[in-house]
Amino acid sequence: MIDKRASDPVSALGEVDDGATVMIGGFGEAGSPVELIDALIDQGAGDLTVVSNNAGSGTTGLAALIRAGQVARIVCSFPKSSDSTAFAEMYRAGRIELELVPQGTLAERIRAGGAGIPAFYTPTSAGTDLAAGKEHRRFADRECVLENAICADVALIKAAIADWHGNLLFTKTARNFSPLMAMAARTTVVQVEAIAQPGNLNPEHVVTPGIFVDRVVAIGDRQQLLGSGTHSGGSR
Amino acid sequence: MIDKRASDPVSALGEVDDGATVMIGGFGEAGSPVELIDALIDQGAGDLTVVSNNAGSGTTGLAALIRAGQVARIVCSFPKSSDSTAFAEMYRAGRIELELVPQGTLAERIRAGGAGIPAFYTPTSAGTDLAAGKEHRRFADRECVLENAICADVALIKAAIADWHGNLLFTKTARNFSPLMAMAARTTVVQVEAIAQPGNLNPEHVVTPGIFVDRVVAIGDRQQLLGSGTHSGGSR
Amino acid sequence: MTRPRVPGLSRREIAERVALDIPDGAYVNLGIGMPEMVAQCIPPDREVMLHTENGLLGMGPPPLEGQGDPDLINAGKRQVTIMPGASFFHQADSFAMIRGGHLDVCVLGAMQVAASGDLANWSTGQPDEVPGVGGAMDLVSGAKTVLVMTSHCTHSGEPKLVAECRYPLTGRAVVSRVYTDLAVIDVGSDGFRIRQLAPGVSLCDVAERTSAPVVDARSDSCTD
Amino acid sequence: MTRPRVPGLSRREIAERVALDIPDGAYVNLGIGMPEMVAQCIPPDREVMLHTENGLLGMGPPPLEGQGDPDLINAGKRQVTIMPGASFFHQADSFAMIRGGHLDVCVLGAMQVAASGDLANWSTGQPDEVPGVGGAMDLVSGAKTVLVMTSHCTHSGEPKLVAECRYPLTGRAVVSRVYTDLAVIDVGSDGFRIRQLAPGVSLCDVAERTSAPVVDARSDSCTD
Repeated sequence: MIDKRASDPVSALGEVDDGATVMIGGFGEAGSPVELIDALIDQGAGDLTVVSNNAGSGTTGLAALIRAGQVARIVCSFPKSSDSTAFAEMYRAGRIELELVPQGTLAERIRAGGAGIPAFYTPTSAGTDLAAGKEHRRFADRECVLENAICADVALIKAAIADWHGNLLFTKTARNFSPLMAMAARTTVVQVEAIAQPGNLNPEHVVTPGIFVDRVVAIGDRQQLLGSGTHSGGSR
Repeated sequence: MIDKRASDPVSALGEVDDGATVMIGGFGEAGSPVELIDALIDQGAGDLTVVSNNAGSGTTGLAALIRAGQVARIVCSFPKSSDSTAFAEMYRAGRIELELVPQGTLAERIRAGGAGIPAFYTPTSAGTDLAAGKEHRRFADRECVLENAICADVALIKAAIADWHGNLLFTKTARNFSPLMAMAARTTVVQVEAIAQPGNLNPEHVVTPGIFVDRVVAIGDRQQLLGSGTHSGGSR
Repeated sequence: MTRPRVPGLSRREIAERVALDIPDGAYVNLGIGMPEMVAQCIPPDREVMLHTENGLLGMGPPPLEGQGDPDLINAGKRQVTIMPGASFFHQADSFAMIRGGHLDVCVLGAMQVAASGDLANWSTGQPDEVPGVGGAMDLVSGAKTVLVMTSHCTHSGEPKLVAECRYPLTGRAVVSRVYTDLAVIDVGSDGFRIRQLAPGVSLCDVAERTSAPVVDARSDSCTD
Repeated sequence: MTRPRVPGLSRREIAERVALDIPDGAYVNLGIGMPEMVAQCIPPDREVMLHTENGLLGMGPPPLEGQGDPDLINAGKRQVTIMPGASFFHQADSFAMIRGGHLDVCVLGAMQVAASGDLANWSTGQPDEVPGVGGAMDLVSGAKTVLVMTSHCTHSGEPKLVAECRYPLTGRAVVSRVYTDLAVIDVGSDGFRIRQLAPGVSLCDVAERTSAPVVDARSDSCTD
């Protein structure tokens, strides 16, 4: 029996050790797994390395996790935010370490982690400060940089709909990094709006196959299951 | 105006130079772009390098292209076939060169070509004859092999449905290599069963975005356009 | 080298024995040929998701006569069906599952297996042979556990379990366990470790048909 | 360094001039800020597909008041809409489009551009600054043509077109052409090549406000 449903965000999250590497999906607030981050704040694990495109906006989610002092290091492409000072204050106080990675390199390093590719060469950032100290090598007369895969202990992501197996559909640009992070973490936890029975998602439309997912939890009013034959996708 | 429709396979194919590298989609006969290969046989370009998972089955398609003497070299994972002798005869006669690549490495090299990644390391084939002469390097105590991207001049692929922009939907396991090859070729030509107007494919379900596609041609009885609002995917 | 045949397990019985070792909820790839038979032998109280590397997770049994779809095939290019919870994906995603360590188990056939866990199953290395590797090298380097299901000896009676593979390797030190008509055997640095014997088969029978040292490693836990 | 202001193009007029150089059928990424304005200036007889690197091809204009969707945003995190023929995809696919050379044009803002085509647009390099790079380095290394749209000088009158960038680089030798309020300028090994001057602006005006040699490269083809 394959049934990855969890009853609530805390049990979905499970154990997270101090010092763990946690990937957090979302681009800005689109696709941000706020309720799972809340569970991580409650759970209290510290000294975390967070891998995420941004470093929090507003006062909830990743901004709150940073404010709670649980994040020692962040790997991201764009930690600036017009509506949150949480990261900036910690950063300027030297209380959080930043690894700044070009957005496409970040995506590709996470994908590589999930795909068993330990490292790859890319032209992005060659000759810039962000490539300082990295191995350079020319391919077809193009200067490239060696980049290593990123893996995580846990990925926290948000999707639109899951089935019991963890097959996922996303909503519009809320998809962003989540399918990649699902692949790259030892344990992938997903918050969704609704959970369907296996067989109710069209196999052609599944974005993240269940093999990459460990636990799913429905948030909010729609915790009831979608019934048989009611759903084949995000906008049928 | 973006309209990538061609009227027939020959005009869809366009010019192919002698010595070109041609990617051909399909796994066995599932997803094989037979009518486009026929057009390539009629067109007559020779000394081709073909990149495809297999080396032809039956008497049509890639087997016929090989039999016609147009293929000088093939890059594939599994050229054996129980129902075609075209490749085997040419190979034993020393008239066709073979680069045998593990299937996953072949897929990843094609994806890398499409994604602007010139090379990557993989554990697959390390220490085997297929890695002979390739650079080896250890990552986290795992022996890996450096593999180069593969790009092509032309990709010939088959999909289920396209729109005028070249957005593509596929059918079941006929998807296989085609989305990757579409990314990795300078010119990507697609044969489909039907062509829809832009706006009639669900943007969440598109597998290959039109940016990767140059020309689409409908084959057979269903060359008429799908009308407005009639289609959101392979199995709506 | 040919020795008298011993009464061993049928192919179906080997498949049943392999299936016993595949846990509920596992994601599994079954190699082309004999390993495919494992699909039919999964105990009914276990749900196992079958992966086929040409782009499908949730593969079901062959279709009923006349109901097949040429666009729905497995890695052996045979028509299959899908199970609830299935998904389709392209080859790079399919091999991301394999290479990325997401498959729990892969069951492969073998031409030769060495006590070190080296596997040879893709080529005889003969110059006139048309070689074909498919996904075998990806599977052995990526799956969490690689099981081999094979006849203990070749048709002509040559041992397939050897001190060192003579055929070109598929992967080095990749096999965990071998299931043959004669025994269930773990690989190890001290030789092949016999975990279980088929009914009517002796340790001596196995040792005689194995061209590397065998170690008796049977214990209460051997039928795990 | 401050000099009297010269009558130049408005931001809207610069955007219109950039849009003139974007061919029908092009796949285009518009950077955050001033370049976003180009979207509204595409001539009506051209169809251009806009890419936003957070995972959408076929981006449309901002939604009508009250009709926005927080899950449908652009790289600047502003709500947008979709056009017919749009598609959604994840970040690795989005940057495969960029890095793989599939985008015809990308239009970026600049802090500094060198005559060599070097671009600096992501950081001042100040130690107390919170740096953020986003997709800028990927875009400059991947797009077939990188255009820069910028005011010719900073607010305080410092030239942005320089002999060598003082700020940390986004990429080396990546920019093809620069559009400012004063001129359309190609980069080249012999200096900045002035292709077109804004009405009422002289070559001398541009040269005075550029801290590297400028070359008069105006010709009949300069309005291409």
